[in-house]
Amino acid sequence: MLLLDCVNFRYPHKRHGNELSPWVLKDICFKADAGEFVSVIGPSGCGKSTLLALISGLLRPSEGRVLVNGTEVTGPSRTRVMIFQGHLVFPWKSAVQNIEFVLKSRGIPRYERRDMALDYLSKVRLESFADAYPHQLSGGMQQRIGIARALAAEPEILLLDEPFSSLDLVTKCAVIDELKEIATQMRKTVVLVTHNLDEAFYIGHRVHLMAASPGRITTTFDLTEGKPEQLLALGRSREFQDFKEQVSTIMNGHQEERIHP
Amino acid sequence: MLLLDCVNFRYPHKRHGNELSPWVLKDICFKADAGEFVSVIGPSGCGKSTLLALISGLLRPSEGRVLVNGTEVTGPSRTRVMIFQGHLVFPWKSAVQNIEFVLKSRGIPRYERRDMALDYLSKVRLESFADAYPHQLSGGMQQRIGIARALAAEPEILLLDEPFSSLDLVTKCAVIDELKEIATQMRKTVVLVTHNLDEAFYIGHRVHLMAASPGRITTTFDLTEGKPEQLLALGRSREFQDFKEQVSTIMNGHQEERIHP
Amino acid sequence: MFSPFVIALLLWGGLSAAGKINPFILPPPISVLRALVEALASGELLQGTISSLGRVGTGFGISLITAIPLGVLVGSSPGVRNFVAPLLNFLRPIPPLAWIPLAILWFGIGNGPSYFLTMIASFFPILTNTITGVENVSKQHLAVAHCFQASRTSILWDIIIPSSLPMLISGVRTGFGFAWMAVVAAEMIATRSGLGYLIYTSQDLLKTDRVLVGMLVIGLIGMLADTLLVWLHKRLVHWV
Amino acid sequence: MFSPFVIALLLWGGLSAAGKINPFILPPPISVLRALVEALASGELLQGTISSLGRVGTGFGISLITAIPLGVLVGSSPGVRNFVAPLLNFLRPIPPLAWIPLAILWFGIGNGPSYFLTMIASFFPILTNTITGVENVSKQHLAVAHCFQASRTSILWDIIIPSSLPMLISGVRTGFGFAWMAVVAAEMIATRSGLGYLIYTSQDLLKTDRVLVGMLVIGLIGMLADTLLVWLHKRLVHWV
Amino acid sequence: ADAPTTVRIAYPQAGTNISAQVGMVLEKTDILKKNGFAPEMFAMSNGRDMKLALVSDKVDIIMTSEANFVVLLAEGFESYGIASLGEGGNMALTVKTNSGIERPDQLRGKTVGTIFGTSLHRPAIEWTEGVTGVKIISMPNIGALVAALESNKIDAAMLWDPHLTDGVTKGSFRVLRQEPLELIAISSKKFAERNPGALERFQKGFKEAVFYFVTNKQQVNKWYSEVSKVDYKLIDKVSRINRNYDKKRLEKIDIRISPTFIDKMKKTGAFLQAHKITTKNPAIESAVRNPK
Ligand SMILES: Nc1ncnc2c1ncn2[C@@H]1O[C@H](COP(=O)(O)OP(=O)(O)OP(=O)(O)O)[C@@H](O)[C@H]1O
Ligand SMILES: Nc1ncnc2c1ncn2[C@@H]1O[C@H](COP(=O)(O)OP(=O)(O)OP(=O)(O)O)[C@@H](O)[C@H]1O
Ligand SMILES: [Mg+2]
Ligand SMILES: [Mg+2]
Repeated sequence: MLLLDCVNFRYPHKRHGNELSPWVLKDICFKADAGEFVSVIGPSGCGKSTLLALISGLLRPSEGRVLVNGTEVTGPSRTRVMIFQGHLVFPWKSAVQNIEFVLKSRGIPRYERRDMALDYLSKVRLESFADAYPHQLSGGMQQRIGIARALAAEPEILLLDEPFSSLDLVTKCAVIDELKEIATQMRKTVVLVTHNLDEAFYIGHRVHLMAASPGRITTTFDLTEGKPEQLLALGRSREFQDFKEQVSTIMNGHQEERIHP
Repeated sequence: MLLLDCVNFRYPHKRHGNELSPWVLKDICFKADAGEFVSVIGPSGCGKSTLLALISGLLRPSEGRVLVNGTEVTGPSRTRVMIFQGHLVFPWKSAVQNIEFVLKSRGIPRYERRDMALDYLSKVRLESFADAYPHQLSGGMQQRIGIARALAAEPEILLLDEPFSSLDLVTKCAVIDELKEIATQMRKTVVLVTHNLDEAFYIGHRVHLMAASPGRITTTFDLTEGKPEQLLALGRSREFQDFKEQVSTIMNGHQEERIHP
Repeated sequence: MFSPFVIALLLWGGLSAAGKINPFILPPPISVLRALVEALASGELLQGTISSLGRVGTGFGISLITAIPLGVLVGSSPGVRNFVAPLLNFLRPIPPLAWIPLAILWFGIGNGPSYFLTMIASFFPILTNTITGVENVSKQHLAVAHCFQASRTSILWDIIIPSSLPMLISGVRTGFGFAWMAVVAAEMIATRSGLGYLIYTSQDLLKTDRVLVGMLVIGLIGMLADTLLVWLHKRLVHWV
Repeated sequence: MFSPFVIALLLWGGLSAAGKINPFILPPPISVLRALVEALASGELLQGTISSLGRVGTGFGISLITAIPLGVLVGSSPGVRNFVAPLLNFLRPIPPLAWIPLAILWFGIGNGPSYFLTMIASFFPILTNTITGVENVSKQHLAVAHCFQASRTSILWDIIIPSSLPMLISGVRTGFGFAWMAVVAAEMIATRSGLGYLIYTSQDLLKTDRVLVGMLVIGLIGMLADTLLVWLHKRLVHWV
Repeated sequence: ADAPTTVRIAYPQAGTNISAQVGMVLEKTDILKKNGFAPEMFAMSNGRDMKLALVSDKVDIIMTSEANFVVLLAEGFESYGIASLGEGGNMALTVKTNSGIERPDQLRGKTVGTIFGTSLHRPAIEWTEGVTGVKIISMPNIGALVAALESNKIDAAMLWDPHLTDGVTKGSFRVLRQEPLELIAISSKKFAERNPGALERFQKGFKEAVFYFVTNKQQVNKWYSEVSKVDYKLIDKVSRINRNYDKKRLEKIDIRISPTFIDKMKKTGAFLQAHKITTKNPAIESAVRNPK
């Protein structure tokens, strides 16, 4: 179980003298059980990636705590793994080597790695590009390596930072369904950051809407009902239309608030 | 006027001996007048980014020609400018310096640059982060620097490679409206590559749908009618629903075709 | 911060006192200190340091203003590389000693050969690193610059130099070290001042304490210069 | 590809024939050729090359296996850096000549000091570049590795080494050049073979043609090694 | 009066007695000026660089030890021996005081250090000729030689003054065999041809300089001591071996290259050739231009 207990965060200042940097996240509290999927949406720069970095342990909260199954997160762990915004695949490793790297960390013996890695690549439909290097691949393909790499870690908590932003609809649907299936079967907790309301709605059991400066959660939607079976069918869902309109009204409100506080 | 005259393209092979690399683009023909907006959609890896690189002049067609106002494109030019997938802002330059770099290329004198650059940054709502370096900014903020940078070149043809993929709905709407206004006023040609059907539909006068292996245009939608005034209102548009369903049917068809040819 | 020095000093002092170190080869710290005080008092050390600094500074300065532009040129143009690289690779390992006759012929005796030899010594690390740095500039960033039709000078100053800065500074650090190494060989040729002069004459005259004084000052200058360059690196390459 | 050599050769030959070059300093190509043939025929050149190769190879090899690990350690741990960097920066500019007595004390006479001096000369370029390379590994890629809880060895081999490879190889190229430079100083110590020995004895005896033969062979070996390293670089760093 | 003749003179700045002092006299007094010269003095470090400067025509006259003259002639550089400075001290085959070795022939199977290419080269080989298994090795400089001897890496070393006398006085080294090191002034033939009559004038001035030196010993030795940091008393002690050191009158100063000196150089020439160190055994006698 993942629990954020009133987390505040500011980046340590580097350059502007002793003036303190502003709060990037303020009073973030939420929890997610095993098997639960949480979506996070919010304006660009509101602190979503920072939030995921806090959960992953790559950053430590300035105040408050991040707890996983009751113990405080003090550093990164393979049980909480991230799909990074901007992919961050290793350019010196081929697609399959990028995955093998993770398998090695998991202690999988060398001779098993390639086959396993190919298996993960096939989940994102990249098996035929296994030996291509990232610079020979398209943006979406690189992003899919990032997805396969995270899956290969077999984490308990999957942190997804805009993981489908460079994927076309069809590929995305396939990858999302794959992901949902794995996560549901293994009772993984998923935290998804996205700008795409379709994705947020379709995947999240709960959707947190954030506002910026400081980054905070303003509204939470509970969405356990009224979901279509397919992402593509979302357009016909009444609930989704409601959700969408609510979200845009609130976000526009935040926006106004910033301009005329 | 932009004209692609039966363009074929393959990447020069580097590593696999003398075996020829596969065709990435095959028989690409289309044209766009000044002031016209063209959207390109298609599966990940089908060659959309490659297509834009060909138009920009960063790549040269293996066969066929790219013509702008009747003269062949033989290299990059400030009149055809790209917003790159993956942003590619210069990490060693602050937001405003990234823009100033382009202004310098345009020959704007030094003392005018900062003010002009701030102006472009304000179009993407980043004026308050002018002196921040990319590594201090969020993904969406970096993407917006990329957009401002392209606008600063004041090109005739704007090539946009998934330019809004990391932006939230509200920011995106604002930026798109800004962009549309500038482009319409100055009669710029816009070629937009995106995976987001909303964007493709809302912006494009025409939408080209591509298929992969080899990358080719399979369907073209003409969309000069039935567009709502606002991106957010798209959900209520009958035409958009039709478009969306058509696209997914066709794309699914392509997909099937690849699996059972 | 200076603990390895403290350890070395204690070891040296202790072993010397115990008579375990031959004073001809490594005199005890106290006699080095005495030699240092004497050399300081007579003004000889200060003057020697200034002379050597002048020679190293000139040679190293010439290196900087020739190796960096040449490196950028070679690194960014395969044509130039294919033309000059073999020659440069040929010249790189030629030892300073082998250059001495040509240095005398071309630059006479006096400071000329010193400038030349310190220059030669610092030239290649700077050159090699600059070339590698320039060759490794991100192709994608270059594509962006071309897309915006940036001028050649702008590409140089706004893309190539900042991208290759870490490598460049690393080369400069190594180069500066080698310029000091070379100054001893250089100051054998018809000079009568400088730390190199101090070292090799003292060695010839078996004044090992004075040799160590010279080494000490050279080491300190090297450390100082390096601190400066590291600081510069931190200032200039703040984005990583 | 070899055109600068051709130009240099023509210039040299032409000026020599016209009597414009002092033959004691730069004898005409033909006498260098004659000296080369003689040195080849007597077997002296081959044997000298082998001796020097052995010395340079050993010293340079020791450098490689010490400087790279040390560089990685210093570059990745600020604690280690703060501890050893001052000492390293202090030692970097100390000239080989100043090391000679200590080299004799520690390594006796024979090949020991040669290994030590060629090692010292190639150590610092490799070290400095390795440190800089490691320090400049992308923080983001490291974050990814930490996120996946990669082991320290995996981070080393899968992230740090590939990322810093261009800088590392650049340092190795410079270091190899300097190892050859140092071999002349090194072969003054109690050896009677080697290209350095050939150069400095011939220089004392004003046999400049033989000096040039030595330089030629050293230059060629340097070129060859560099070609190899560039090829290696291209093979290993294929992703940029 | 005629314009003064420019003459460029190189002398060893430290490490070689007599040459250094006479060089400093030439530099600091107006003796050469009075003889119609405009001198430029270059204090250089070793014989190799002085030879290089001479053959590059950067200097006209060098003051060095006999072996360098032989090498210059052997390699065909046209030059004249124009004056002898007399003995610059001794060179000696030495061992550590506590070594059991008493005579050179006990060096069987031992290692002897010298410096190839200098005047220490020939005696090292000559004095151990016939000793079986003796190994002669070269070192870069005296500092290295002493370091090797002191740390017992070699069994014997060729040393010259002032370290020789210094070490013997201090009780560190013991001499097995020694002979004086003789110093010579060499002029390039070019200089002589460019300036007819200049050699004679130079020789006259040179003699006066030696005289100045030996009659102002204290002052000159102090100059040298300041530059070299060698103890003044040691310099005086080592210099005493020089034949001119106690002369009181100018006419008694002897700067002629004596037949014995010529013989010694001939021997060196033959020796170097015999050991394939040089290719030619040069004609020494015809290259000597003694003062009239
Ligand atoms: N430098 C390269 N060398 C070889 N092949 C390449 C290179 N760059 C791209 N490709 C190949 O060309 C094809 C098209 O790539 P491109 O980047 O144009 O796709 P895309 O349509 O933009 O995809 P995405 O939506 O994922 O960005 C891909 O299959 C890719 O593997
Ligand atoms: N290393 C850093 N140092 C200082 N400030 C930073 C740093 N990284 C991010 N920030 C700031 O923190 C805020 C939140 O950044 P974050 O990347 O978490 O946003 P985000 O919600 O992920 O945005 P996006 O949707 O654009 O990716 C931004 O205002 C950004 O300027
Ligand atoms: Mg983000
Ligand atoms: Mg693309």
